[in-house]
Amino acid sequence: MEQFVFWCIAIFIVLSAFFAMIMKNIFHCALLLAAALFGVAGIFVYLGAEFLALVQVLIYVGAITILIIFGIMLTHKMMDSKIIVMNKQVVMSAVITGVLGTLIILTIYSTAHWILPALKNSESGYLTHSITTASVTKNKKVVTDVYTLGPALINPKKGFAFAFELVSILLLSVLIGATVIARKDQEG
Amino acid sequence: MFSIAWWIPLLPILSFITIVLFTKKSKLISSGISILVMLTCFIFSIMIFIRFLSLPLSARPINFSVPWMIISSLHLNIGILIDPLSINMIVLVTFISLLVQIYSLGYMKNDPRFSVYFSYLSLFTASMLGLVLSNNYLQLFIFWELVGLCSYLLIGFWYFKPSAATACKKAFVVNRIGDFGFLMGIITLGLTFHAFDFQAVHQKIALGLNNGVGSTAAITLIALLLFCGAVGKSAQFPLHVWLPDAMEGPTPISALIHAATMVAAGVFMIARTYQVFSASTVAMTTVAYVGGFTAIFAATIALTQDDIKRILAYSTLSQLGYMVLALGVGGYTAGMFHLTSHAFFKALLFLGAGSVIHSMETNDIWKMGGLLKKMKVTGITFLIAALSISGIPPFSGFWSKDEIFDAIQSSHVQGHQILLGIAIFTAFLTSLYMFRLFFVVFLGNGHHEEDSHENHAIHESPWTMLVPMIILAFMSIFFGMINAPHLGLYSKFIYYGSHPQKAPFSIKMVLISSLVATSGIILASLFYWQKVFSAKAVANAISPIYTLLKNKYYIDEFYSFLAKYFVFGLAALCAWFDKYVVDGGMVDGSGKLICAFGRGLRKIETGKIQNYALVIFGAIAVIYLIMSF
Amino acid sequence: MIPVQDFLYLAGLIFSIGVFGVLSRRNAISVLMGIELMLNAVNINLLAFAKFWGWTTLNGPVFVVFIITIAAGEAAVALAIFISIYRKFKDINVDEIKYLNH
Amino acid sequence: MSGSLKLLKLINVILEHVYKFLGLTNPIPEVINAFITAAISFAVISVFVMFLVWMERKVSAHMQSRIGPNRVGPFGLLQTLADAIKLTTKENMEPQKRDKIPYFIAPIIAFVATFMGVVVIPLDKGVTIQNLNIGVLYIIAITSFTVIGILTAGWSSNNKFSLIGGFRSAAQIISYEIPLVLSLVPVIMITGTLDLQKIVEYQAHAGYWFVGPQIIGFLVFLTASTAESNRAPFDIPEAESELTGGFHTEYSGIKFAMFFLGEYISIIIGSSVAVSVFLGGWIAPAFMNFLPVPGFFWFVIKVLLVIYLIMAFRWTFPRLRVDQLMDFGWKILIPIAILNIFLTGLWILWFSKGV
Repeated sequence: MEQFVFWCIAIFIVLSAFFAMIMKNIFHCALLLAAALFGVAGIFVYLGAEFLALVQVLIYVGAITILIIFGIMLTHKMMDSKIIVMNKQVVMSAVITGVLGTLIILTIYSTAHWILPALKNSESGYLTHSITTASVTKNKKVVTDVYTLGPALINPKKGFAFAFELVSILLLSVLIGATVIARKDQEG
Repeated sequence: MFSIAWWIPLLPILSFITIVLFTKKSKLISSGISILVMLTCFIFSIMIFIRFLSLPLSARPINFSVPWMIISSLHLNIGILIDPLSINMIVLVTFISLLVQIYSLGYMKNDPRFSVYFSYLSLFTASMLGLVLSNNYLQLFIFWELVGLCSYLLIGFWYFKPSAATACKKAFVVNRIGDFGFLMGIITLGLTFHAFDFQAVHQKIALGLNNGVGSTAAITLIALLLFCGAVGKSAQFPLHVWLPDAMEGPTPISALIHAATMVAAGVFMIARTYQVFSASTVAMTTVAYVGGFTAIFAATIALTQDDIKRILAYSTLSQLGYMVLALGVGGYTAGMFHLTSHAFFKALLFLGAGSVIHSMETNDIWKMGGLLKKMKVTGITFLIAALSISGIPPFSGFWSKDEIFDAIQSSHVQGHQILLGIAIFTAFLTSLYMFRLFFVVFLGNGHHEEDSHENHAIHESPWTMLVPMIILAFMSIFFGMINAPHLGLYSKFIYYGSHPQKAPFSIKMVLISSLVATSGIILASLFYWQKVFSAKAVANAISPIYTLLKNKYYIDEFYSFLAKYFVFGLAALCAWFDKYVVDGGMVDGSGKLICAFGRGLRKIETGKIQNYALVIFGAIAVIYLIMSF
Repeated sequence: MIPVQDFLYLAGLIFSIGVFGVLSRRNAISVLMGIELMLNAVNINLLAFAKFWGWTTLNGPVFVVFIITIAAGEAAVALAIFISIYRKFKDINVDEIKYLNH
Repeated sequence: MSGSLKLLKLINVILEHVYKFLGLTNPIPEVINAFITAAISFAVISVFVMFLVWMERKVSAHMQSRIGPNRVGPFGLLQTLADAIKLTTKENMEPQKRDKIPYFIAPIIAFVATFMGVVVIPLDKGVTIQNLNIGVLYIIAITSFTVIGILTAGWSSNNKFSLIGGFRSAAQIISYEIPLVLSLVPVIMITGTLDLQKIVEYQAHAGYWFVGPQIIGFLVFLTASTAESNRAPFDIPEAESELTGGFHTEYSGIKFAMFFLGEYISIIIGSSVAVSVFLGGWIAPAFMNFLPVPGFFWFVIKVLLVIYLIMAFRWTFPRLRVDQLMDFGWKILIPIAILNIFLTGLWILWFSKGV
């Protein structure tokens, strides 16, 4: 049952994403993208990261998609779906993407048998030592909780405080930069 | 107390900056600053001089040195060396400069670039003082070039005159030839001795001569290269051509730079680096012969010139030849003594000439005549200077020239008898051309018509011009006596080696030189005053020689020829090489090669980001494929 | 329990679709969408591996947080640029905007 | 155990019997359970919305010294029902050049997104349709979907008024989402949880409501949630005088009803969150502790009070201009909310030194 629902969601995501990449009407593409991203949030729930699932919904679906729709509306006329949407290298890129995707799937398939058990068995094994741990916790199920994720983000010793500050500066500069770029030039 | 020596070059530099930046508008303030600074420097120099006399011999010389830059093992310093030689020079330079600046107040009164003129004078004086106070070769060279620059600026002061513009360029270029040798010499010296300080280098030379470290050949090479600089700056024979042309500058400049101070820098440099020269017999001999040749060569040209300043310029050449000759034969004291006394009477001669030019507004001696009546002070001071340069006792020129004769007499240079003959004959020529000038200008009736000078009646110059001349006349009479036999104050002050060395004084030499000088005067009076003989007749009789002399031995023409066919030919060859091989083959060729590559590579630079992304992902796929097998 | 490779297959597929979009779409906004898909695939991978490490480390989720943040910033700047390009060229087709120094 | 909880339990027990009768076993009952719960919630909410519509008309009538609906049923209570029947039976008019699929799904998205927020509202102690430990974030995240519905509606109607309305609405909702979240942050900082149940319990435990210490947060939240649901004075997106009906100009019949329903549900959710977070949720006021009524009752009373307040806004304040609206959100509400967070942080540090 669990797996069935998972694959339903997965197929939903893949189809949405695929049609988002090939549809002619870009507005439909954006809606399909939103659907795909929402589905990914569902996958996050399956992965046990409810908090991140909600963040995904809030930011990707609630913000980025809307931003994209805004962009579409500001740069397109309504209902102009008669244009060519693919460039000249579409066949070539399809081939390359196909090869790449096949290779990825083959790699996963061929390595799954021996690397994944190793991962499973290494919960307390040697592999953990080679990893810089943000915040190791004995309780396996608390990761989605903001109590563990928050300190992991801002803990200056074991966490990612520096990256966190860097990202805040990045966001500030994005805020200012986007405003400056998108503002109409004050001619005169 | 001696540290005030730092201020001696610094003050004129400050005065230069002040005039250029702030007080250019006001003639009064600019000249006032400049003259006051010069007076201060003169007083400082005298103070240093007096204080130095009281120093014990063991405490001399005084050397201030501060590090300038350190390049690995090479320590370059900047500093001040106070020894009798430099004291002699700073007193002389500040004194002449002071007088010339006072004189210029009158002479340049109506010039629109009056302030600029004084700023240049300040800069020149600063450079000259820096030069004579240098304690190492590099600093010497830097100030040497600065002096050259000032000379360029001042010769070309009236740059709107084409002749002045040409003359300053000529002076600059000719000096560069000498300076090239000089710089080569300094570099060779640095490579040989790994030091630039005078004292360090000279000690090493002294040690090297004893231990056989520095080879004689190397020292000879260095000395000859250094001498190139002196040849350029002091206008010795092959590079003398710039000095007569330099007379296009204002006359006080000629007095200060091209008679008394700057041209003496070459002589000073030989004296300063005397340890190098005296370590090489070949170099000394070369110096002596070049000096002797220049002396007689210039004197013969001076006989036939018409331009009052040019006559004086060739006279300067001749006298510089004397000094170099004296140094070449080992007469260190004689050379410097003649330099100093010559500075006084030659400056006086130029100032007198300036005074005459100021009132006559011409340089041609044949347009002058009988000026003694109208310009008594000028005439008498000029006469004093002429007597002094001719070597009539007891004027100072007599003493210094006699010193040189004695030095040649007692030297060990090969063929010093010939040199002595040249020197004595030059002394005769000196008095001949000098009194030719004097008689024509001051006593002859001249060819000018009184009417043509109604507008500016010939008048005596203002007191600002006369006072310096009178002071210099005084010096021309009495300065030589300080080194009279049995007195010898100068010889006790400036000497080379460990103890004063003075050539033996010989009555025979005195008699000969006096006789020669007097006969020159008499001959000149017969030709140009009493008109017993006709100069023209003589000239016609020896027409080829006269023409040769009149045209200055065609040296300028020879140089033009050289420049035209040799230098320009070489330049054309180089230009061809540069144009077709360097530019065409290498520069353009490499460019064309790159362009061709670019044209080829441009095909894959579509500017479409997705093309690039396609290539990137394609490459990833290919690498992936390769890695998986 | 869903095996980890299922998540990886899904992520690989989404990633490939994103790459295809980036490579073949003319419209700049579509290209941006492709990039978002690729980032999401990465997020899934990170979380999948984090889960199958048994949540012994929080590196995965933390990276996901950063990626989402940066994706948001990237989208904002990209759309600002698209809008200003559109004002200039009246077009945001990637293959026609070759020169940005007009 | 309060009455309403018993009611829910009872529903569950009945459902279990039904499943047994049908011969169904796990896990299907969970799914069906979810559907049935949703259906019941939908029914309850719909009735509640009808009541709210009636209430709004009464309130506005009262504020304008009118009588309001009074013909259908007692006090006109059934007026809304009549309107609803009219709406659902109306002919479904659609623009010819609409974008078919988006036009169809837009109201569904808008409605469903809002309706999903109902899931985590704490009606009483332990009584929530599905309690999540990140409930507050859930509500915020889910309701942000509404914007997509609105934008889709505006775009697919192929009408420039709709498009501008959709634009304005989206801009407004996105802008006011920030102060909305920021105003909730101080409470989360104090309680240390995102769970709405726990937030209410914290208030019960502490003995005070957060409206006291967090009065700034409450006011900001109230303003922002009013703007979130496009209510006057923030109803720029559907400013009749400028844009006729805004993004739902081209919608009629049942589709219009869904937008309408969505708007009222968003009011309900906003008020519920305000009540849970700032007004103590199901906790009885201190002076009425003795009354033997379930917490559910107090919750509804408080929600109605807040809704009344929001309705009163509509007839009190003039509508803002679009630039004033944006300025108000970005230049006043957000700085105030950030300042509030900062002060609360200082306050927490002061009272728990060395955390």
